[in-house]
Amino acid sequence: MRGNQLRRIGDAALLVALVVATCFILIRLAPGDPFYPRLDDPAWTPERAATQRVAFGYDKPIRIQFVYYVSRTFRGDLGWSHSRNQPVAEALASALPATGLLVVTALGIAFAVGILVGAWQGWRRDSPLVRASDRVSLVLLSVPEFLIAVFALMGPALAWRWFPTAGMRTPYGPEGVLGLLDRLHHLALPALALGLPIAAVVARLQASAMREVRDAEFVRAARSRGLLDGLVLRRHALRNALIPVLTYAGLQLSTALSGAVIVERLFSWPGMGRLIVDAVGARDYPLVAGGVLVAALCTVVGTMLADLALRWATPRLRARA
Amino acid sequence: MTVTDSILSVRALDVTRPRSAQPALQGVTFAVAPGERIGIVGHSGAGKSTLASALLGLLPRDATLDPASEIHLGDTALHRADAETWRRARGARIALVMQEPMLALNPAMRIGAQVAEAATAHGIARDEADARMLEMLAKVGFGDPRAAARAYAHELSGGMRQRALIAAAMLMRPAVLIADEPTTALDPTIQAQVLDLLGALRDEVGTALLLISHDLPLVAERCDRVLRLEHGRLVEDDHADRVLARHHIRDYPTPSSGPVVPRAAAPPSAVLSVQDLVVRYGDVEAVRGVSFQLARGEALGIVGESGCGKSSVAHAVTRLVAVASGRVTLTPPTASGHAGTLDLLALSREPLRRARRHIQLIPQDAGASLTPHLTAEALVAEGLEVHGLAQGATALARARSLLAELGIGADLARRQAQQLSTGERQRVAIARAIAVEPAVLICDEPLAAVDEATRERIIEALETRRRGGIALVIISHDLPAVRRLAPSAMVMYLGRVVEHGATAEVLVAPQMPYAQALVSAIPTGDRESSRRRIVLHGEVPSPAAPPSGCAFHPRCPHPQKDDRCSRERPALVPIAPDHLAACWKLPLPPSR
Amino acid sequence: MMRPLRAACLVSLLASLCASLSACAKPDVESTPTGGTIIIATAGDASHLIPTHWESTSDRMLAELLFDPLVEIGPERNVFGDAGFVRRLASQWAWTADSLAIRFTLDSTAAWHDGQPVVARDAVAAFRVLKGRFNPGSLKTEMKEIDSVAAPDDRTVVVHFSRKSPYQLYFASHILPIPTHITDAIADSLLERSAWAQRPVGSGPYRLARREPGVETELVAVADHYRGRPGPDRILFSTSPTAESGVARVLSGEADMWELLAPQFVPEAEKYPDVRLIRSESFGYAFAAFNFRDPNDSSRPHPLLRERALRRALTMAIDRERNVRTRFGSEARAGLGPFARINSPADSDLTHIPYDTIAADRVLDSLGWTARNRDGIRVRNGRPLMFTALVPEASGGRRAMAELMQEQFRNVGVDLRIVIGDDKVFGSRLKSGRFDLLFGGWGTTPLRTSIQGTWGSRGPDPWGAQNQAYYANAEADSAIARAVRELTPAEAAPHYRRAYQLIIDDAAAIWLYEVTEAHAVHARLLTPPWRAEAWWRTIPLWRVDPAKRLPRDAAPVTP
Amino acid sequence: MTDARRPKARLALAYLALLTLAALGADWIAPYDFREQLTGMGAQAPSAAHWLGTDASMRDVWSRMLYGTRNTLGIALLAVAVALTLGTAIGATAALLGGIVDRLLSRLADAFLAIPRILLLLLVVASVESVGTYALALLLGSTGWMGTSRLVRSETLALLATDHLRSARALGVPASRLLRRHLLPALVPTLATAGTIAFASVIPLEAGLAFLGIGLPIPEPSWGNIIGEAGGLWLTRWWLVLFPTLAITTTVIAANTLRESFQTRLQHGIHAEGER
Repeated sequence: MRGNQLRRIGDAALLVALVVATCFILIRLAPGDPFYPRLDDPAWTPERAATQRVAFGYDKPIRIQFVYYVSRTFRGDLGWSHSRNQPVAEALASALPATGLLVVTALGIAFAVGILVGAWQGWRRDSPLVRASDRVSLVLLSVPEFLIAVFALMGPALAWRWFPTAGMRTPYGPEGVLGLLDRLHHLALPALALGLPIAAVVARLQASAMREVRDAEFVRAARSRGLLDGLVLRRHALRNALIPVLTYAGLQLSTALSGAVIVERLFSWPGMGRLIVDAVGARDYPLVAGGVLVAALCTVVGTMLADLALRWATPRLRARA
Repeated sequence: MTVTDSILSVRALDVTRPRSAQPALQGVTFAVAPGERIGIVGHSGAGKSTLASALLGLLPRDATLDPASEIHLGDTALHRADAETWRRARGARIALVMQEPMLALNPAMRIGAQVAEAATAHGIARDEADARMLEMLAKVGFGDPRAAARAYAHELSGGMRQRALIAAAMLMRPAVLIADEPTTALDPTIQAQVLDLLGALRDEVGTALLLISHDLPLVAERCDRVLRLEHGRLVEDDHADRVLARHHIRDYPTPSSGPVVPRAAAPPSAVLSVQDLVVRYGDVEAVRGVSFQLARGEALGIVGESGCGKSSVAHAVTRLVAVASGRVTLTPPTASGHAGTLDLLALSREPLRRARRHIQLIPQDAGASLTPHLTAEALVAEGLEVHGLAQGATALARARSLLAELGIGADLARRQAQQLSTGERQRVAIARAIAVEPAVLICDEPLAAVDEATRERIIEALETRRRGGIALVIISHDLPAVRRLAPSAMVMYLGRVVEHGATAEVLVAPQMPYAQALVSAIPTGDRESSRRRIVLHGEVPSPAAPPSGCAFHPRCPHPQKDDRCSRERPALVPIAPDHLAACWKLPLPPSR
Repeated sequence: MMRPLRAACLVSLLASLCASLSACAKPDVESTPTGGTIIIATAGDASHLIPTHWESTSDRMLAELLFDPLVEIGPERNVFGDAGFVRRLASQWAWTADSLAIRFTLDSTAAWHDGQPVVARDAVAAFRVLKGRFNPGSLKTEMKEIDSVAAPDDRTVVVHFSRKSPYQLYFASHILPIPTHITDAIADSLLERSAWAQRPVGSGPYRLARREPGVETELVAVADHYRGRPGPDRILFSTSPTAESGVARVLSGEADMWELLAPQFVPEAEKYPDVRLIRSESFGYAFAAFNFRDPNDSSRPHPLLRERALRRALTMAIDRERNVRTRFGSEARAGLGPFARINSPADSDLTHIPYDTIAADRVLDSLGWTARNRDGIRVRNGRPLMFTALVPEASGGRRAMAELMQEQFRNVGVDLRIVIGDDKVFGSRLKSGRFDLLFGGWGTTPLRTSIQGTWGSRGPDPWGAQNQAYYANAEADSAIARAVRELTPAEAAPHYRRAYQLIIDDAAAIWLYEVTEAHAVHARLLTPPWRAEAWWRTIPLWRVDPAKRLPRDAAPVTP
Repeated sequence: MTDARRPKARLALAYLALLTLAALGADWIAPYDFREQLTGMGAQAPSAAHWLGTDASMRDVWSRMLYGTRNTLGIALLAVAVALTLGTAIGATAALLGGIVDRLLSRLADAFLAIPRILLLLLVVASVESVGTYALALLLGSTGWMGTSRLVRSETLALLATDHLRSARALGVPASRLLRRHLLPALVPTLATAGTIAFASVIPLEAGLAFLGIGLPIPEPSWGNIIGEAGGLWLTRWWLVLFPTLAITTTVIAANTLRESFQTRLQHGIHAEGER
């Protein structure tokens, strides 16, 4: 048992090490550095570029840079962001809560809606309503997510003015309870745009798991004991049908973060996705590397949480831990 | 018997399944008196399980009950009842025990909760239900009911799971209990325990028992009346003895009654020799020092319950699992007649691959041993090709003729394995193994899950090969089959051989108490013999932590066992010519 | 990823003064302060806030709201002498007798946001940092003209110039003093990352209240500013990651202004009665410059494009008017030459190479490009007539032009391969000269002398410093040299005109377009006449229409 | 491969076949060349002359959609091929070699999975000079192998543990033949599933990248870059967004339908692994 845990910790450490290395290698795939002259911007002279190059250590051989990068990263120092002129850690710390709120809400919506709808679909099987909702979820999971965000922005936000188009709150808006409502109002659209496609995937997964569990022997056994239908559903079917969904849940943090890159851009949400895309644009490598690393670590943690949830739902796995 | 006397009466029960041409059940009519024990037998697909489902109102979605059918449970006309009436009857007045206890228990829910809900579903308060649940768990044989209530299904053994399901079914003291193949998935010694438990509970509560099984002797032993279904129709409804009498000789050979293959005089040299074989999986020692020798044309049966290490022996000898220690030598006959001995465990990859030609395995669940996307003939021809015995069309032709011998026609031979039935696949697997003409053929449960006709064909084919000089190892818990095929036999318990000798001795008059219990656990259909049955208590211990001394001592029914049994391990010693056994209390007087 | 023409056009040499402020011309808008909160949606965020380190227009905008200069250029955008210049930190100025220095007297009421008075040393320090090693180089040209800055006493700043020039005051206007009572404790090399640089104490009409880099920056009015309290109480600069979202914010009323509306948004924005579009001419122009050097070896001339006839033929193949119309409708005009109309309205009657595909075909035939390959591309000696265009990803307009031109070139049998490069790719190819056609854009300033660097032959600084395509014409050089030396606009004009005509006739580039800038401003804002070169300078004069106040206008200002 | 009795799967196959025909026949079907610029102000709404309108450079959108089908499908198929090859190689290697190699490769796949894919692509794209058609397909493929490798690894492990491989080994079948005859063909349904998953994810991803400004060289059209070239035009020029969206969505629906049909056939628990 202890060996197993050690192994798991070792795996996690190896994973983090690989993420760190991958970030560096991907960013530095091509030679060069972020400091180069720009045609449109006479402010960026070759002299300036040279100074910056030295200041940020890009004049060193790439191997040395890698060593610096790794040792600094493990000391928790993510470097200085030249595009924002602030420490990378600070930039990330200010963006992380916003992304956390968005992604957690979106995943909350996705799993709540997905599990409820999917469980209902799987339990009810063939009714026109089930078939219709199944079509809707198929379409939702097939439309590119960025287009869902675009349509959400065009319709409900801009054309009908139901929702604000940007930011996390109304600047200088109300405080207290009204302030909370205002934040929810801002959160609703991006979270839905991000969450609904995932909800569709979850619903389909849940529905098929439910259809399988519905025919399971132990469900029949429960019925043979004279249990009410609702109880059979809740107590016996749902929990076991959750297992494939939970298996899948760990990966969804990565999907949601991926989606957040575009949703945050469109809705001016001050989060990580937007930060990283801006940083890629500015070739702010320390910021990109830090952002990707944090995103990847979030995914790793998310996967672990999903794993714990899976253990909760599957006593057999718990025993093996 | 009239309807009013009966607790359950069924009239003209018709169930149709629109997707299949034939009705699942047709005009089934019978009645059950209170407390009566009724056996329902028939081949798979005869409609036994559909009948059980229909009686519980749990027919699968694609099946429909004909409106003219009648099901009366006491004075309730269930066929006219609404869903709520059905629900109230289920679990309270008519209950079900299903075949696969692992599948029938919710893996994510504690045992206690699942048992207790049989009561809460019928309006019993939580506390009361829990009390009843604990009481019932104790009654079905859980030593510590509270601990059992907290357990999950995967933490229990198969027998205990089935006991838990029985507890749930009997909790409301139903008038009718339907047990659908309740012991098919269990080991023989556990089977007897569970059936005894069912019988005892029935006697106590007065529940009518509907025992569904494919095993006529088993049903005949335990029931008053037997109903036999064929293609959805009730074809026989008679006293158990009379039904058994009509079918006994032809279909159901028993260990003590069937023919026994005589043993040839000890041959001079062994083809296969196994010495002190040990196999470990992690901490578990699955095989703990097994030795045997096998000569040309000889056959050895290995019997024992699941987990005793029989399959591990097969896999170790064929080097499909790593061997911890021991020695396995193979002396294949060569063209010149001279025997070159191969140290199987020392062979490197390529020599081993070539040596495999001489030692072939028909694995357990032979159906799964065929690569699904390849055709039957290709699979059989493959062995010929990779060992250079024949190529291309020649190989295919030989494969086809071999398959034909086993009753697989040219049509079937061209099908992919996944398109064949279980029995057909079983035969293809056998053809595949014998095609390369091995010196040794190891069959792991060759007769599991095949119908009568196939069974005969397989036995015949194996018998022919043996007579042709192949040495056979038959691993099975089908004792009658072993008796027919193998002149010598070996009983294993927890990784060790406990009795070994001529089949006529070992499987007819076993000496070691475990072997005795094992042999006696096989249903014969004879109610008298069932009274003499040795029913073991307790579960098979985990191979990871076998008991000290004689591993069997905690379950041993022998009246004279002493603490030597728990301290020292008895060696396998000769107790008679050509008969070895491992027991401190031997030689013993013959048990019968 | 950004920095399109817009960013460029206001860059560096751009200096302009907000004349109107306290001293001079009366603003159109009544100056009764109504306070209020103005939200300005911007495309990019500043990376630096201090005036010695700005790199982009966003930086500069904030720096100039937080810090005051000594003097500022007036709305007439005159750069010669001191006509129209207005007072800021300096209440008066005078040239020394030798015309090589200007003596400024500081306004005695000028103070830093922390209450300390602004002193002469503050200007000396600013100049030292600007000129010093850690100067980003933004103001290289201007600072090169300044020899030294001295502070004979606390109230007097003397700026010494290295040579005589008509633009001395304009150069000096780029010095924005920094608070030495704070910065003296910080080494120049650490200034950029200092706490002060993150939360500057300045001398301008606004001070920094809150900042979240990359997201938003809140400025609040300095109530006791020496030039008087500015109009709006609070300005929130809020960065939008995409133009779409920024525009959407203004159209939905969540923001009061989107600084620069791309032409494709104009029709949509016009549908919203609450949104006012303010048009102004751009200081930038876009061009497709022919590379005069071999892309593979910049020490050799370009094997094909050195031929003037070929360049002219290629120019003739392009219907510039149509391209501009297709892409921009009426939101842009075809380019005139190496300058922006706003600086030289009188130069619009230059002679241009006409759009004439027949003539182009004829010339190409005559140059020996007669054979065609399977794709219809002209071939000479087995070599297809193929060019690579280098286009910056960030500029949708230039990208569109490249695409339109690709097809027009194909019609005369020329294969144009387009390489869309992001900043790094674009920058590195630019540096190494790896392109045939450079889709560039220059931002110009009221000072027209930058043409020395952009189209002058490569030579001693500033000649040809930014001439990435290596255009060289001695005749044009000498015309430019004369223009730069003249002391009045009227005397300089004919020389500039001559230089422009020479460059156009040479087909140094295909002059693409000049956009009409559209600024989307909410109708609730009342603004004085727009300052095209630096619109933010009038912010202290903006007012919120009292009838259209919003809850945010009344929200208390955080201290 | 697919179950012919499933009408949905058949419909999906038919639709994909139709698209393929449209892609191959674009030269004959399209009324205009994909780069042909017509005279007039750019971006006209759909009309009788231009069924799907024109784009900013005054090109016929219907024609560009047809040629775009060719590019989009081509890129997607190529990317899928790359992802499947890489994924199969890595997954099968991990499963076959086991031990430390398995651990390393599995963690590598996890590491790639942990980085949101769009960021992964942005990172790579940011460091190369320009992206051509093949490079784009290669990139999309090389960032999409993880799902396949996981599937192949677990399926191979499952297959290695099956009785039929064990018994083929017991028969004395040499390793190469084992791989060729018994293992790889058995992976086909897994690969079909993985392929449809990859296909269904690559098409929207290509569009997403085009939306972020990373895409095919000008003037090559793809569904994604028709939307991308609408660049900020979506407020007014709906036809440049709507029609490619419809094409993308219907194609992905078809792919998802096929995948579900494959998955039903493939009994093993491949749920998850990201439907997109």
